[in-house]
Amino acid sequence: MTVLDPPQSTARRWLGHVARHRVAATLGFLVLFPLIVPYEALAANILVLGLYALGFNLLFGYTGLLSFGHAAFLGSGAYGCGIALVHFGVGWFGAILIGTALATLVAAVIGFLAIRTRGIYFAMVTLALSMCVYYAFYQMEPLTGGENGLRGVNLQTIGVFGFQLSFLNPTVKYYVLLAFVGVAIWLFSRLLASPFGAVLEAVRENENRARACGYDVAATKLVAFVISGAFCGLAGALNALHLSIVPIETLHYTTSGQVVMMALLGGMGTFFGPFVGAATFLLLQDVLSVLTQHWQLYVGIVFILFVLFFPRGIWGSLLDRFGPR
Amino acid sequence: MIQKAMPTSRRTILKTLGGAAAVAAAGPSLFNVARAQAAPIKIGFPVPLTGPFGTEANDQVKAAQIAVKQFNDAGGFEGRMAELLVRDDRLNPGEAATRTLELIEKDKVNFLVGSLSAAVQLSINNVAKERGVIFNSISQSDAINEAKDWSKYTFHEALNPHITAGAVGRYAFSKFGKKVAFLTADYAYGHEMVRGFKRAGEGMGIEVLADVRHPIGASDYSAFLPRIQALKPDVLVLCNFGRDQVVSIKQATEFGLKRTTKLVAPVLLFTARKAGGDSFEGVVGGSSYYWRLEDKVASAKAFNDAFRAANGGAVPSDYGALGYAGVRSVLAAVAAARSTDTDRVIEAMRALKYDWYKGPQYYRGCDHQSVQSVLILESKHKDMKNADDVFSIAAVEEPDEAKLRTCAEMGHKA
Amino acid sequence: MMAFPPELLAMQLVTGLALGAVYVLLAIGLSLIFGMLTVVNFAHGAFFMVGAYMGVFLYGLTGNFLVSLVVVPLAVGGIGLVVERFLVRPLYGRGIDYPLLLTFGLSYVFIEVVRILFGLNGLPFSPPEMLQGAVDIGIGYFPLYRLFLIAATAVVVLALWLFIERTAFGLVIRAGARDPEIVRVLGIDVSKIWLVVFGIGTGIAGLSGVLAAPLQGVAPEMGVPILAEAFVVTVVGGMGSLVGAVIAGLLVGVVVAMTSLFAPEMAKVSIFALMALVLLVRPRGLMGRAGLMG
Amino acid sequence: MTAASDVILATEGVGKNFGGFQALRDVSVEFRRGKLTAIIGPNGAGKSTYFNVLSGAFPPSTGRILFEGRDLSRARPHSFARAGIAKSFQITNVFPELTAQENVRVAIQAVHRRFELFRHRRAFPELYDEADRLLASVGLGDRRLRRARELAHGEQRSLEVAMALACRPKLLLLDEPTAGMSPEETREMMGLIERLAAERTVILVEHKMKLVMGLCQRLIVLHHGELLAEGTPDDIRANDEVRRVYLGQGAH
Repeated sequence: MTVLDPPQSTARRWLGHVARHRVAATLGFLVLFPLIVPYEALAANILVLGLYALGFNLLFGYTGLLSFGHAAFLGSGAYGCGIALVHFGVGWFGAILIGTALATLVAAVIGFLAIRTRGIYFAMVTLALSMCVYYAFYQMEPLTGGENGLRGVNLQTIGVFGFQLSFLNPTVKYYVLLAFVGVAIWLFSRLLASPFGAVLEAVRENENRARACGYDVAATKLVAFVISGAFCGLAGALNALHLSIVPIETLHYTTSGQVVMMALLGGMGTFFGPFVGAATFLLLQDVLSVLTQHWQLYVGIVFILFVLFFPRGIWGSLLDRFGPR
Repeated sequence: MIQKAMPTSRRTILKTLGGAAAVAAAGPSLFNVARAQAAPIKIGFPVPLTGPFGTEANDQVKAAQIAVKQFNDAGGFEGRMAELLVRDDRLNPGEAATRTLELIEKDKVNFLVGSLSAAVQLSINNVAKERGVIFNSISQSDAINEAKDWSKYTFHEALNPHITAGAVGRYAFSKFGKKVAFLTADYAYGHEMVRGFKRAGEGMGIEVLADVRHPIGASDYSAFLPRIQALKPDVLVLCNFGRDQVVSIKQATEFGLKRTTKLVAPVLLFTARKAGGDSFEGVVGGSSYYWRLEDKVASAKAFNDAFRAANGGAVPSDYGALGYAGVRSVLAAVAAARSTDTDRVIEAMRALKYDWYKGPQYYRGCDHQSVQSVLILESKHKDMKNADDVFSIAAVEEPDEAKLRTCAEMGHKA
Repeated sequence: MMAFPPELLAMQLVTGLALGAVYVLLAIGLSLIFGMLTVVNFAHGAFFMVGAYMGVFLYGLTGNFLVSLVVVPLAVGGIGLVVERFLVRPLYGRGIDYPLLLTFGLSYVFIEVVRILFGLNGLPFSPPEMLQGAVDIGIGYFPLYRLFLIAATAVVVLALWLFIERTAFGLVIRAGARDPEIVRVLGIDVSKIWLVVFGIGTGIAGLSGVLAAPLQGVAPEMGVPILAEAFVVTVVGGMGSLVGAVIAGLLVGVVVAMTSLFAPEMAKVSIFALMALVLLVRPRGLMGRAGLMG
Repeated sequence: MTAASDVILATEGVGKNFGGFQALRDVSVEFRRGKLTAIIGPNGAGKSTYFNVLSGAFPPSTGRILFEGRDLSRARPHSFARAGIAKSFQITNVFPELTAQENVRVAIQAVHRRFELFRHRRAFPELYDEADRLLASVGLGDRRLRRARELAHGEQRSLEVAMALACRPKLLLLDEPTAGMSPEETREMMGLIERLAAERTVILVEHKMKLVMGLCQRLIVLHHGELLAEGTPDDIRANDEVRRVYLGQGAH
């Protein structure tokens, strides 16, 4: 199996190492991340939305399905977690599980209905169904707070293995969130490397061929959709704890659009792309909106330039340039 | 027909933002150690600079700057100058929560003033109260004052839907008729306004013909209008806000509703009126402030003059005035308490009796709602002194705690 | 459910058709561009908004609404040509994702440029004097301008239909929509056709902006919510089908109008529910399988 | 009359409608186990439609498909593969971004039906070994770590065959396996088909009649969506109707 590698540039060799130890590399980076970001809350946002983009990328980048409805999973994860905590007094860990489970359930229902449409129609059905979820939560005001959003997802301290940690301390909060994101990243990496990950790529590459090989393409897509929803739901649950509120905007289709943009910006179908995209997107917004009111102008121009000159996204372009072959 | 875009002096804001960025870049700890002696009093000011309420938010910033400048010109507090840290909340509660975390955790602000929408206000409040930071809200919703969300750190400078709707209802139902229809934005703020009107109308024998709920942010209202038109109400109350209000008033006019029906809105925004143009003619509504109040009230004149001087003759909007009052109250409390300690400032704010820009005001003890007058305005398009002279003040309802929802109704014990 | 008099139901129907007219115009442009170029134009709402602002600006200069109606589609279409030639063209053959990101970024730029030029606050705008007021249409008073809107939409749709059915260029468009290869084989420069189609699509978006301005005034954000609705209409009709866009536009307008009467708070979700329903029954929209005009 | 076990695949009165267009009408054929059968016919005869019905891509509008006596008329496409029917396509159909090895390995994995979410695919080395063996058997042993899109056209067709074989099919369906190939590549492919047919049942669709005459044991001739003739190459050569149809077409 060992093929002698041709001599490689330093950058290429370095990227090769990163690709081989992708989980360790991501985690190492994320551990140091708060040091280079202006403030912890933003770092935590990037962490959580990076996980959201990661989950989305399973479907978009690895299975080749463009969904415009992923806000439904981020949102139901956030609301599930928040409602469990606020209205039912569930502990924080249980609330995270409940949020993730709710998102998985919503993903199963939407996936079941949407999976038989294709291409742009698939994107639009997921959009439509996610908007129905939006209105359902919007109307359940006693539980969700309606337009005002859910407040009071407040954790002063959390108990971890008998230790009481202050969740109000931004550094502690970041690393608690990172623990969950870290596990998710590891699971995600295993999933991609598994035989099932190979089927996903096969479906993305050539649906008909995969079917001719004997794979149940519809079932494969559905499973990918549900798993993707579960990752996004976990991101939502963590977001609820991080912000201590759940805005109804979490469920809006603009939140679905945001994740598409993050994935494309970072590089779809690459392991690091979603985090790179989330970080770029959020940092750009954060820094520019302090410097100028017209930050959207610059964000828009950056998007256009990227599409024209770095179409494979930031990480994808780096891989093209220096990546291991 | 076409009005020129409002001349906004963007430079001032950019300067403010630039200043904030410079502070941000310096890093909090470094900054504090180096100049501990003269550490500024920092006020975080998250408002929706971009998005549909950008005009209002810009005005809030400009007016808040005046409060800061006046405080600093008077020597600050024991040599400590006030400083405004403006952040764009983008009208998004998630962004607002993040920005509030930034202001508290990184910039170590002493106080928070700001917000415009109800959801953003609640989000800032939730983050601030957990961390024991005073938040003086200038959003026009008072969900924040209900016991569920309120904390001792929570203050509400603006009017609330109950009190404005009540004042407008008492005025309109007695003057224009008792048969009433509502067109209401379907969210808590809209529902609260309807409740305020109905409460005001109870003793007056009004008959509610319909309460049509429209989705917030609808781009067209024509589909709701034929039914209302067919009912021929004396008064149509539009319980919505911002662009919803501009478009629904415009389209109600277009359908010819004004021939038989008086259009009433609980809150008439100066900015929305200017964006809405002639279609607002004859519409009656409430407001916390209108610049022509200067004809009667000395503090209004003083505030307007300061604003005009700083902004090339422009007059402040209602939201601008709130930004001014919100910041000024906090700074006045610091001066009164002779401290920036949170608990002492809270005590000082609770004890304030103030008249910054519209006559006497004070914060109610149980929920920190600012008790204040309500202006009843009527839109005009004749006899205008200048392009900013868009309303006439039809009546002023003086501050009266009895017109508020009671403390018990808000869920408070006392 | 409440019972309403028949005149009110009829009135609601007419209201729905007027609502649908704007949807039809937007959806035609979207559908044309998608059908020919497989570009999902996320900047369509921004072109709509730019058209509205341009219309208001020109009216302020000339005082003649007709000038706006004629000049704006040409000007916005011109912007469309530039966008296609220099921004979209390099992306052909790379899937739908890239044009999507590009046009999304473009919409940010358009909105922000308008904010810089015309301010953050919206501008008021009313129908021209002769189209103001309401007229009795037998079932009640209805705004004259909305009747004009229905008529104007009918004229645009008819003109476009004649253009595509009766001109040599239209023939090429029809052929190209079915199979771009055929056009290439015929020795016609496909890129020129795509350029023109993008120009026509965005021009119609600009025109619908001018037509919508008197209904709601103008604001930099006005194109954002309507873009989502226009996409719904396009997809319900079947992407790439002009007939589908017309039918779906009117259908969505009427559905919104009827929901507004019977369950007003559901008016906005109703169109998404409709789309979900249509796509679950017909996964490619109402007219998705047929050719461009069929 | 052939024994039931001798028939691997049969269609009974199969028809296929597209909208109003009748692409196939009442086609009843029995395919014999272990034989190499070709489906031929002029352009528009319905060959491709018939192939797609046999491979499960299109469900028939009327009639039944029986595979080893089992009715697959209403089965979903991937069940055909699971039952043991493998196919290659008329246009090259591989996973372009995956390596040749991974292309074949994925195909093998489908047979093993491992629904493993969290174990590494390298934990199943036997699949890699089998993939390498298959690649070697179609002459791609030294190209296995290349991405499929980097392979030459003929190599891609060979890769497809390897993928079809990976399913360990009882029946192999090939749709115009030599389409677009150079004469050299065509010769190699015919040789490969001959070797494959020695071990299993093969049905192929072919446009060029000359190619299959020497190769096949049985021929099915379609014309205008109907079965025109059936038999050994000699039978077909002697059939007047077939001659008329093909001569009417000209060239072949």
